[in-house]
Amino acid sequence: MVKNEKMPLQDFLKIREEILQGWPTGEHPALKLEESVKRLKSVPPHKNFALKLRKAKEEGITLVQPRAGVARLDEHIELLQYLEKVGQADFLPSTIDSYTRHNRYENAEDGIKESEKQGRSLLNGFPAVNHGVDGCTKVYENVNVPLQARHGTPDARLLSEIIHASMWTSNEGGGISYNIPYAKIISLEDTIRYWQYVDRLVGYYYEQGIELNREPYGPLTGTLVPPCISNTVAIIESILAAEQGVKNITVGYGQGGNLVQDIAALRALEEQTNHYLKLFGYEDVFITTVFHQWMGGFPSNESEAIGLIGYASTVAALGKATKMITKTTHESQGIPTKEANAKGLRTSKMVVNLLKDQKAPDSSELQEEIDQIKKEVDSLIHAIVKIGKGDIATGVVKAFKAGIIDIPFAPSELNNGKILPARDIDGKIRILEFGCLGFSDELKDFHREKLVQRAKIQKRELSIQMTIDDIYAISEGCLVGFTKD
Amino acid sequence: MVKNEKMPLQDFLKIREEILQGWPTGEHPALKLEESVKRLKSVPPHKNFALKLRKAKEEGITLVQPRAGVARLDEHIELLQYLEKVGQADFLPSTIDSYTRHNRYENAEDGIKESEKQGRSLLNGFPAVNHGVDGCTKVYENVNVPLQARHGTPDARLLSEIIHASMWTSNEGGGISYNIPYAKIISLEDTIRYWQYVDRLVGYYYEQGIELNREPYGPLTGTLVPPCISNTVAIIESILAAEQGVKNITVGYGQGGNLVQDIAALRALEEQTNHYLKLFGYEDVFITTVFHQWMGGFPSNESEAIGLIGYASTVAALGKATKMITKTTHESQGIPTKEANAKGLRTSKMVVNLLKDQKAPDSSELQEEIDQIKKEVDSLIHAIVKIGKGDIATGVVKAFKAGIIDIPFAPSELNNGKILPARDIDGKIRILEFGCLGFSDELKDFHREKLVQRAKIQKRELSIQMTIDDIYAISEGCLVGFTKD
Amino acid sequence: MKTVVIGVIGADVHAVGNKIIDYVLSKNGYNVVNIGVLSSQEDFINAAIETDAKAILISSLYGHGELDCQYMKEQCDEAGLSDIKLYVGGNIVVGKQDFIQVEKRFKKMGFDRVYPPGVKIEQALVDLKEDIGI
Amino acid sequence: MKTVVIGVIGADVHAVGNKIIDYVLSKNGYNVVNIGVLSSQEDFINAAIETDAKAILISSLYGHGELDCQYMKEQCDEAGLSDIKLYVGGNIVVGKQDFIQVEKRFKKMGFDRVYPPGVKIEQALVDLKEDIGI
Ligand code: B12
Ligand code: B12
Repeated sequence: MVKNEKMPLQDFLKIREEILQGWPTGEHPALKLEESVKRLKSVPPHKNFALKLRKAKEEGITLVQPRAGVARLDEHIELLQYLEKVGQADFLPSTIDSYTRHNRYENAEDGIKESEKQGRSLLNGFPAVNHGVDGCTKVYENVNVPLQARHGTPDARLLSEIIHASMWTSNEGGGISYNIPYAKIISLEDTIRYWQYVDRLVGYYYEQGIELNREPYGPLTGTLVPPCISNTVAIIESILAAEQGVKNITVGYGQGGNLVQDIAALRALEEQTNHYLKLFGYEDVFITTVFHQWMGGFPSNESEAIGLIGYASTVAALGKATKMITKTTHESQGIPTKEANAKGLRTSKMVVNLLKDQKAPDSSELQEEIDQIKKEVDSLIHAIVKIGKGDIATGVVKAFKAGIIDIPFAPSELNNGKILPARDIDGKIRILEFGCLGFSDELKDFHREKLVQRAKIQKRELSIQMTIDDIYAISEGCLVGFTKD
Repeated sequence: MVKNEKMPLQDFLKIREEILQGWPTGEHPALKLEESVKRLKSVPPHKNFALKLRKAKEEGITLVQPRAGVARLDEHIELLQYLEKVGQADFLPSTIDSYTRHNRYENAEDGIKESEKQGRSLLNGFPAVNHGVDGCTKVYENVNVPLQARHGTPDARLLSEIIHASMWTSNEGGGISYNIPYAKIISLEDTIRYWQYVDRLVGYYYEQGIELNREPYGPLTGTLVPPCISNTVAIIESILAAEQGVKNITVGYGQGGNLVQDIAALRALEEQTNHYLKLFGYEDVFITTVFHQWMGGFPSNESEAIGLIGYASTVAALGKATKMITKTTHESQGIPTKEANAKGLRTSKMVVNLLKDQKAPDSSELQEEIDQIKKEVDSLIHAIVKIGKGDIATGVVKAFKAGIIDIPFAPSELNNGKILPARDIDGKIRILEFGCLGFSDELKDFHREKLVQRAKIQKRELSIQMTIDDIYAISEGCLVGFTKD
Repeated sequence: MKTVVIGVIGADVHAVGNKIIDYVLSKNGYNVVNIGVLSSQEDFINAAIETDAKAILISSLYGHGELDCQYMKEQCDEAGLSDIKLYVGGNIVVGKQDFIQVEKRFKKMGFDRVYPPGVKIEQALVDLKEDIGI
Repeated sequence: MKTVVIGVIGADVHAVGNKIIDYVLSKNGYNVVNIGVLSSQEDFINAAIETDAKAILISSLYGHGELDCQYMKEQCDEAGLSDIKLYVGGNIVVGKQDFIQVEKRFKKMGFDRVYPPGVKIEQALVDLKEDIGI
């Protein structure tokens, strides 16, 4: 059974040898550790993700980052430059294509070739492994802000080696968050191990004096995920990363829709991540937060979509998230053009800049929501630690099996899939069906009451139809769903 | 000296005769009062501004309304229909052109002719007086939501007669708010009398069983107006209107930029309008609020402009304004196309719909700001009543002369023009120079302290440069201005 | 009760729509065989043969739909499913494209019904009833 | 110290920019004669003659600028101000228009400098210094 234990350097180096053989681009002089260390040390502060985040946190501002990635190297660079210049992105991503995410590098190779032939991207992202250190370094050299790989890759070991050696200073993902929402039957033990490796690599660099940023993927399925669940996963992945020596972590949260609950979730997330890291003995980890603009189904009308983006940005700024991942008016349709992407960024940035001097005032409603989320997270983490007999890695694997932790709408068969979320009458996300979720009766009663209240006001039954209406609601222009008839 | 006294019917009818002779369109069968009463009684509830506002207030939702007006009748109807259908406007305006606002109907006539000739509008609004009851009735018949005249007309008596007889059920303006920001040397006594007439007309209709809405113009110069000043004007105009028999009033406020201050201003405005109406003996006046999206200089980048619109909509919804006046991405450039106008509406509507189940939580920061605004308004109204020896109409005329009330950046020479606003470090609008403003020393100290704090943090001097930086700030993408050097 | 096979094709893991389609079609009187996300053409065809399905409803959200759906019709024909109705919906191509063109391409590939982004399964029920009954 | 006349032309009451222009030009060493909002061509010309101004800076924000500025140059010439520099800025036409065209039209009307929306007075200082010194 996987354990939350730091990987011995020897083991790491041994696995590393294998990993680098996974694809020809794994053989590259820059992938000698002495060489990659040298390269990473040459990264100036303004291109270092970890340091730019530290600075933003100090200033109390919210920085913006888009998603973006295409198959061909030159087109990808052009795209990123456009987002930097026209979109004024503070951070740049390279969103990785779905073949690479499944380690299907040969398919990705075909995708690149076919894209070259047709002169347009046929892949839904940037195949970083195939472009290798040379390609990825070229990307790094052609932009002026820090770079991060964003993906959804259960086994991202080779990918991570390549991007860091190419001076990309941040990597998104985690053994849980890049498995359960992104895979069907990959073992959780395996993916936790894969990501322990990825974190160990970052820890190794830290030992050499290089601070890199890691970002557990917060929004999970992006669809009505109760804050306690995504926060719990983020905290556990932070602990797993910290054990491997990661010192700069950005925990994420996807907009739920209710302003107070979202700000509460962000605050609880930051506070509890810090709390649990200390509790588990990790003292000097620097924590920032990232807020994802609405991750569920978007409205198709572009004016409505940009309204949602403006609202999301307001929440991120008031909630003092250090970073915000932006969406675009094309969201409901398909991968955005660079123009649409840049526009979404500019709109978002305008709002966070306008609001940089403001934060959500303390209020009892906010405090109660923070307390509620914290209690729920405490309950889940307690249950996980208990079932893991004190080990959080073991615990989380067992907890998923037992349904103690359960992610709504996740495709993975390892997930219990019994939990059903729904909104209360204010639009806060609550839980309708708990499955085997590690909640006390008191917590369950709270959720049930809230939903009974909504059912009464809306004059309807408590049923899965509520959930379905809520899934459609935002794309139809409201928050709390209702059935028209 | 003008007094706050209900105009006797006889006087009203006598003036009316003259007024209707101001331009040939004043002679129309529908302008016989029996006839116009009949017409107004035929307006169905969904096309009655006053009633639709009552319903929205009951439901606790925020409705949206654009600004719009062009010279030619058919084009104007097409424009409004587009805004209703594509823009999903809840209320429609007819923004009146600048010649009509200055009663220069001959210039307006030329403008219409020239516009017909060139096939495009050369006027900056709809010349309702020239189009007369027939034209305005045609507008009414071709839309399905309530109509309102929006203008900036010191003497709007003929205009008001024509629009109400054409079944437009709301009229914006007031003797102060449509003088000081919109004229240079027109006597305040005169404009208060003109607007007493306009209100008396609405009062007359009420006596006949017809409820019309009136909306004092809230934002004044739209530029760093401290909430206490615009709220005071709105309250006074409400009292003046109520005295003439107006029963359905929408008090307005233009977005200042700081979320807490804006919500506080909306709350204080509604509470104090109700309070003072009762205090002055007007018992059964129904009050709603309107929030104007940012009325100052807009950013020229369209993505930034729409971000500002999204943020403004969030504030309106959280502040539970009953209505919101929307802006467009063309704002900094010129009068918007119908497409840009409709897009601004849709974005705004998306946000207020999303947020309809939410409101700003009570917090001490919010409560303190509400209390502060109320204290300031009390102080101003007290000074006005005092100098007017109990009469609010006399008082306000004298107060302007004495500078007890002073509107920043107003063009009118009747305005003292000594007050200088500036933002504090949170972006709340405070006052730097008071001139002769009717503030106690305690109030002044509060403002000064706030600005000294900003000066310290920004390491700069307290000076008019602060004000200038703040005027430019939002169009440059931040709230609290700073000088780059 | 008519049987339909539903699932998400290729390396695609978008599960939300799939779960809703399952629920809505079941509620509306169909026997739904849901093969879930990350399903290959073979998975669809095998499920259809085993359950004597009258229609296959393919979802593709992640952008590679055009590649993943190639030769699906031919594979069906070969497997003896030449009468089965073939539907596809979701975000079936990369990026925002003119749907008239997209529909043409997929119809040419042998799909009977092709749906643009944002068409909810509730709206497709009418077509399904028309094509295979209940 | 060079004198310049500033003001807002026509039935236009936009006062904010005007007050800032006054402040900024004064601070930068000009003798500013501000005739304020709602000013006619005659107001500008009379003020310029009386004060021996070297430039007239017309603001127009409300959209009727093109109408209000017609024949301004001719009026200046007639009044013996043929050497005076004529500037115009603000939102000088109705709606969002291609500025190249707008500039052409105003130049043809005899204006020396024409500014698009959003050009702050601070940015125009260089031109003024070049044209009339300080
Ligand atoms: C939620 C979401 C996710 C979640 C999915 C969680 C999960 N496991 O389910 C997460 C965050 C994990 C995710 C990941 C990715 N996503 Co995604 N995702 C979305 C999003 C926002 C909503 C999808 C959704 O759940 N909608 C709600 C459900 C109810 O609607 P639906 O899925 O459209 O299904 C309904 C209808 O379409 C219809 N329907 C569907 N199929 C069929 C079939 C037939 C026959 C019929 C009749 C009807 C029908 O009926 C359904 C029910 O009413 C969409 C964009 C959007 N729509 O706003 C992007 C989107 C689908 N994702 C996209 C992409 C690219 C990705 C990623 C590759 C990378 C990335 N950018 O992160 C990865 C893909 C991983 C993989 N290998 O598949 C793109 C696809 C681009 C394209 N086609 O050009 C989209 C369009 C976003 C975008 N504009 O870029 N995503
Ligand atoms: C505030 C404002 C108002 C306030 C004005 C208060 C007051 N009395 O000053 C109020 C609300 C009362 C108002 C009323 C109206 N307004 Co107005 N208003 C604005 C707004 C939002 C900002 C103007 C402003 O103060 N900017 C800040 C200052 C500092 O900038 P500025 O004025 O542009 O001036 C700077 C530069 O342009 C430049 N500059 C200006 N002149 C010159 C000249 C020279 C030679 C040079 C070198 C430089 C220069 O330097 C200045 C300082 O840096 C603008 C739109 C915008 N820009 O966002 C609309 C705008 C100007 N208004 C407009 C209109 C139509 C009106 C109304 C007719 C009707 C209405 N829609 O309500 C009435 C007009 C009344 C009248 N008769 O004039 C339109 C004009 C449309 C067009 N040209 O196509 C605009 C563009 C809005 C829009 N898109 O519809 N308005």
